[in-house]
Amino acid sequence: MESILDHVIAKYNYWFYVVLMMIGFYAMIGKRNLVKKLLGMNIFQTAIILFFVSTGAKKGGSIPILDKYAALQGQVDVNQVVNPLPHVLMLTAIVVGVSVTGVALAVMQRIYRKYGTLEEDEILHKIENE
Amino acid sequence: MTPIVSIWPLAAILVSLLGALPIILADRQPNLRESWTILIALVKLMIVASLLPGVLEGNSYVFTIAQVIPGVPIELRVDALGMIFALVASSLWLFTSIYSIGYMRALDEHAQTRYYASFAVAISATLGVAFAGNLLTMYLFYEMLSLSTYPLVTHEQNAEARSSGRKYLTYILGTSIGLALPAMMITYSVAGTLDFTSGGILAGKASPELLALLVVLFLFGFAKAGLMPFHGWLPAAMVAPTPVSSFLHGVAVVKAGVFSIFRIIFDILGPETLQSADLGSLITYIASVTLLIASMVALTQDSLKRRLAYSTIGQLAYMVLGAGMLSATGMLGGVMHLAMHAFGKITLFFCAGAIYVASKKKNISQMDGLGRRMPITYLAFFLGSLSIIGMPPLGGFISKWNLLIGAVEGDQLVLIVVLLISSLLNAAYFFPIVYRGFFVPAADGEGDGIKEAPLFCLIPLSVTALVSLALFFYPDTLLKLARMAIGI
Amino acid sequence: MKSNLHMYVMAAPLLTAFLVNIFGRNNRKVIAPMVLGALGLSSLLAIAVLKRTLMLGDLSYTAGAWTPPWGIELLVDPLSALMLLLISAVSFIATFAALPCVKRDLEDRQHIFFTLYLILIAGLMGLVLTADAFNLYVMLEITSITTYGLIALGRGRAPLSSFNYIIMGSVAASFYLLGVGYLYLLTGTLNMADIARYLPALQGTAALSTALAFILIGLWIKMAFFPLHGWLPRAYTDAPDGAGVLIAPLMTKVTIYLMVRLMLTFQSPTFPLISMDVRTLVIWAAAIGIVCASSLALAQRNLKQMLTYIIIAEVGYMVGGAWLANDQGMTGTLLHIVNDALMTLCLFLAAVAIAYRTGSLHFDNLKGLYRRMPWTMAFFTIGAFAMIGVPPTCGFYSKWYLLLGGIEAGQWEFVVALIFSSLVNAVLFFRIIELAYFGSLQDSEHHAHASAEPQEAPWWILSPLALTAVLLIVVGLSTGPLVNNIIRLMIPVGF
Amino acid sequence: MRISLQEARDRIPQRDTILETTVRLMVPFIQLYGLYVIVHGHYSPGGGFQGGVVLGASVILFALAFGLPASKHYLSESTNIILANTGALIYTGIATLCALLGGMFLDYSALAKILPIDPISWRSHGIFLVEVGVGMGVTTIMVSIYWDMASAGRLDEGL
Repeated sequence: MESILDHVIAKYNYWFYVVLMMIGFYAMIGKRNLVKKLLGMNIFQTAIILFFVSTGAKKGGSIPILDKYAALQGQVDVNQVVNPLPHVLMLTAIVVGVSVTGVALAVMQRIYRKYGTLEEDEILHKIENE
Repeated sequence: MTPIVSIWPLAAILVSLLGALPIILADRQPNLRESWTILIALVKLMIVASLLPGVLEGNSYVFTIAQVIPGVPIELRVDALGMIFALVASSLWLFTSIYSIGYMRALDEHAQTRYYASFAVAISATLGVAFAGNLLTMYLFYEMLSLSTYPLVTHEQNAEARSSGRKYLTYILGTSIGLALPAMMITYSVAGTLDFTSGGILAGKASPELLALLVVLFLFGFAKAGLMPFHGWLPAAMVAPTPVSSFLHGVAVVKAGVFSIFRIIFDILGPETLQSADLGSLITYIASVTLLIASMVALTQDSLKRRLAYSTIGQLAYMVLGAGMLSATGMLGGVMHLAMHAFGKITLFFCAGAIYVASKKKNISQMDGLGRRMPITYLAFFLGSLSIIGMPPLGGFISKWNLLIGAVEGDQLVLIVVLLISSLLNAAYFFPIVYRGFFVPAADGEGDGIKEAPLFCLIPLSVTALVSLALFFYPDTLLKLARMAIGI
Repeated sequence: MKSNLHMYVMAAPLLTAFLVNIFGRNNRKVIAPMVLGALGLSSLLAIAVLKRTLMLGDLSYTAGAWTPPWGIELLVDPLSALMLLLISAVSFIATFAALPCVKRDLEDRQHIFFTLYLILIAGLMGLVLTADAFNLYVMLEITSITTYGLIALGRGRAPLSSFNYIIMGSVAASFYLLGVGYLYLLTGTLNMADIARYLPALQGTAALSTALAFILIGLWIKMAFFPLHGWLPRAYTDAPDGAGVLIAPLMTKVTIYLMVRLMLTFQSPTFPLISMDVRTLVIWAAAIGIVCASSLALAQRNLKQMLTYIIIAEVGYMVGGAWLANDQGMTGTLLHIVNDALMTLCLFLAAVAIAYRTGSLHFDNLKGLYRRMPWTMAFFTIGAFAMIGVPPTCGFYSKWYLLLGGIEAGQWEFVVALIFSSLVNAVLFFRIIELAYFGSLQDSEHHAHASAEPQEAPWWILSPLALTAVLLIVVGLSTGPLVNNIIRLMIPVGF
Repeated sequence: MRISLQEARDRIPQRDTILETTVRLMVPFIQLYGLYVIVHGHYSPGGGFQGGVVLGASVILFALAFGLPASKHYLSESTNIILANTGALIYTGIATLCALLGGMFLDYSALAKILPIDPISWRSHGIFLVEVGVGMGVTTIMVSIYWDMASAGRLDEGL
């Protein structure tokens, strides 16, 4: 029991993302309101982004903005700098996430204008009655 | 056998396939359209006939169309067996075309352009089956034949045609995709090739159990051969116009099925391989059952065309039976019967059509006394039925004789009995028709004003009847081809 | 080998996308020549790329001249060149039909439609070219986002279908991203070839299995592999006609290509990616998927919806074929990607042509179509034969390889499923052919002349349909060269 | 539909002088900051995305205070979309230009053939050019999304 707890505490950040991810996943699958689904999707994506970003982290690492000349002379200790690659990648992923959210919102607006509601059950009910 | 690369086999197939185009384009000019049909049929027959001398000398003509699968190109090869089928099909197509003109015009059928075009495609596919150089190519043309005959079978476009069309496709496509295709795949994965090779490609490669499985899959997979229980499509398909029934369901389609089974037995599985696995009896028993049941069912049919259909099922089983004997004489009889039955049966169908055109009668019970009004038709019918029954002096005798000899040589008592009973049954379901026609007087006032069918109908049926007769006296070429086909 | 050729293939639609939006908003007439010009150019260049890869071998390429594994590598081998050609050719052909449909359905939004349309095409090409796992994610999302937009432009309940697709697509992309994240943690690189180098050392670790599982599930959702297919039928049915002809033939097929590409890259003699248990499981899933999707297709009463279920069944074909993990199965899958794209294109074009004239694709509406639209129905019939797998159309040959693969691997459930699906396809299509051929039997006498006037679809739709139908046969007959010269080259020895 | 600025501003039922004044003071600085982030993107933290978002936020802020029609007076919808496409076009166009000039896609050193600065500097300046394109794109898209959402897709009233 203790060992599992140790495990959790040692990698608490990952557990945190897993919990976050599950919340998002639940909202996406379990909720019947389209806005909540979209929120769930955003939470899900955020969890993954956080996961990625934390993979670049190092204990005691500083920001990866280097002095050009110092870097060229090899005076930079790589261990002192966090890995910037995941951050850069996640920048792209964030943009992708924003785009998806934007499209989803626009689509949702069309749904709302057509059916006057964003509750999935009511929409389906209205479609059936058409 | 020296293979000669030649484009003529392809030309023979393409001439009618491309010929469908001018037929479609001449939609509004019936005379032009039908002239095209006859012209194409003539050209086709000439091309096929021009290949005959070479084949008789022992050559084979080869043409590769496309490389599709390693070791299995789409390839045409003209050999003796294919030549028999091609000759029969292309010469009978000519007669059928002439007959169609008379029949279709006399009945003023609709959508005649579609009819002629589909016919042209169907005959291409038939020749493709005949000239196929390997199993894949044969399967290709076999499927093409199934699909191109669908519009012909359902020509009437009424509810009956629709249900028959459904039945037709269910049986034919269902078996070819569900049984023949897997059998072909298994053969390929075992043998690594699908080329038709005299003596088979599976010798020593397959266990007897696998062979038995393949035999069953192939026999029923090519359901055009009408082996029971996959025969139901044939009587159903009789809703088609009579020229279609006569040519496709007396000659091209059903013979394509039997021909495929011949190819499988002779060139894929191999008679010797089958012999060693003792599978000949399996084939002959399946065939015998079909033979007897079909003949008995034929007795009960009142519709003339349906009776002929069941007769066809029975006769097809004869051919499979011959091949299944796996002895030289038996196989010879089977191959010969393919040609003899074609001429005989097409005569009978032509006559049925002529009777329908002249009197609008479909049922035998209504045909009392018709023979006196239509003597030529009934005479031809008589000759045709003699040939099917297997009586001299008609072609059918030669093939049935060989079948019987084959059974005797093989000491297969059961088969001898089956053959004899079935010949009796044949006679029993044909002679009453002729008898009614000539000797039972028509009811009062019935049949007045009925005279012979138009000349376009009458000439083809007389010619085919005479050919049946001639084949008894001059069977040499055919016999030689058949001997070459089974390799003796 | 340094060459910019394949970049231009992708750049042409991408640049044109923005130009269309800028210039097309005021002058509708420029849209058609611009789109067709760009895609035509792409197709020509793709042919050149294919030729060059066949002569000179793989072309490796790094965007911005950053060397891999740090820079984004784009890799063109004969297979991706073939896919590039397939995408550009299919989209070029589809565009002809899309133009009149969009003109009618989305009169004042044509420029928006074609911007999305072209970006989607560029994204698909990017998917095929990239050799970088993260870049692949970005491309995947570019194609998905544009597809969401295109589908949402449809009528009726399209926005809702699009929204469901957004949710499912995002879950899929997130799963994929998560898997890539795991792989990055394990190997420290994102270049696929580079990842493959580290994999043998990681064999059997739970983390690696998790990573691969996440990636595969992500891709499976995107390709609508059977139990994960829920979003596809409605989304593809409700998409506007102009978008359907592009999305239906290409989206699932390219995703399957990605799965195959990953499998081919990661698989090596020292690292058997496909363990026996998982393999059997996936093939069973594929077989069940094929059977279920085919059966569901039987229940549909709308042509387009029926086709979408057939697409799902075909996905089962290809996933199963790839996981057979033998030469024949893989060949069958790759060949089927090409063939299925063409077959689906042909059938969707025919569906669009029918919808253009009759307004609906409900089965009741198809009665007597052979009389009214003889050419359209003739080409539809060829497409149907290809789907059933009748030789010499191309559908037969890929099915041949798949069946052979199944037989060789001893996975009989897959063989049975394939044959079952062929039979069901025959039933499905002959049901339609029958309807179109017989018309309604009762009133055929009265209306025979009223409806006898042929009302063919416009040339813009009919000619690409004719071309595709011819292609189905041509590709079928050139299966041998295609397999021997391109596909077989790409399957490593001992696969 | 273009309306005069006065008309647009009259549509807002309650005008808040404090809010308007604050926003009027802040917006120029925000925009300046956004531009700064964009033009410094190629050699320090920042760049097109971040700067674009800041620029976009300035317009959104303006729209919040003065009403959506007022913001559309300064940046009409079609201009906005054309700018968005131009931004994307700058990015892809420069990338393609590099390829056409004999380099690789996005290989800015190839641009040395147009303006003979040394290739290393061109790499830096190339990124700058691209960042400008990205900035344009992001700004306009942010604004576009806001307009769309705030007006329920009708693009007139707004929050």
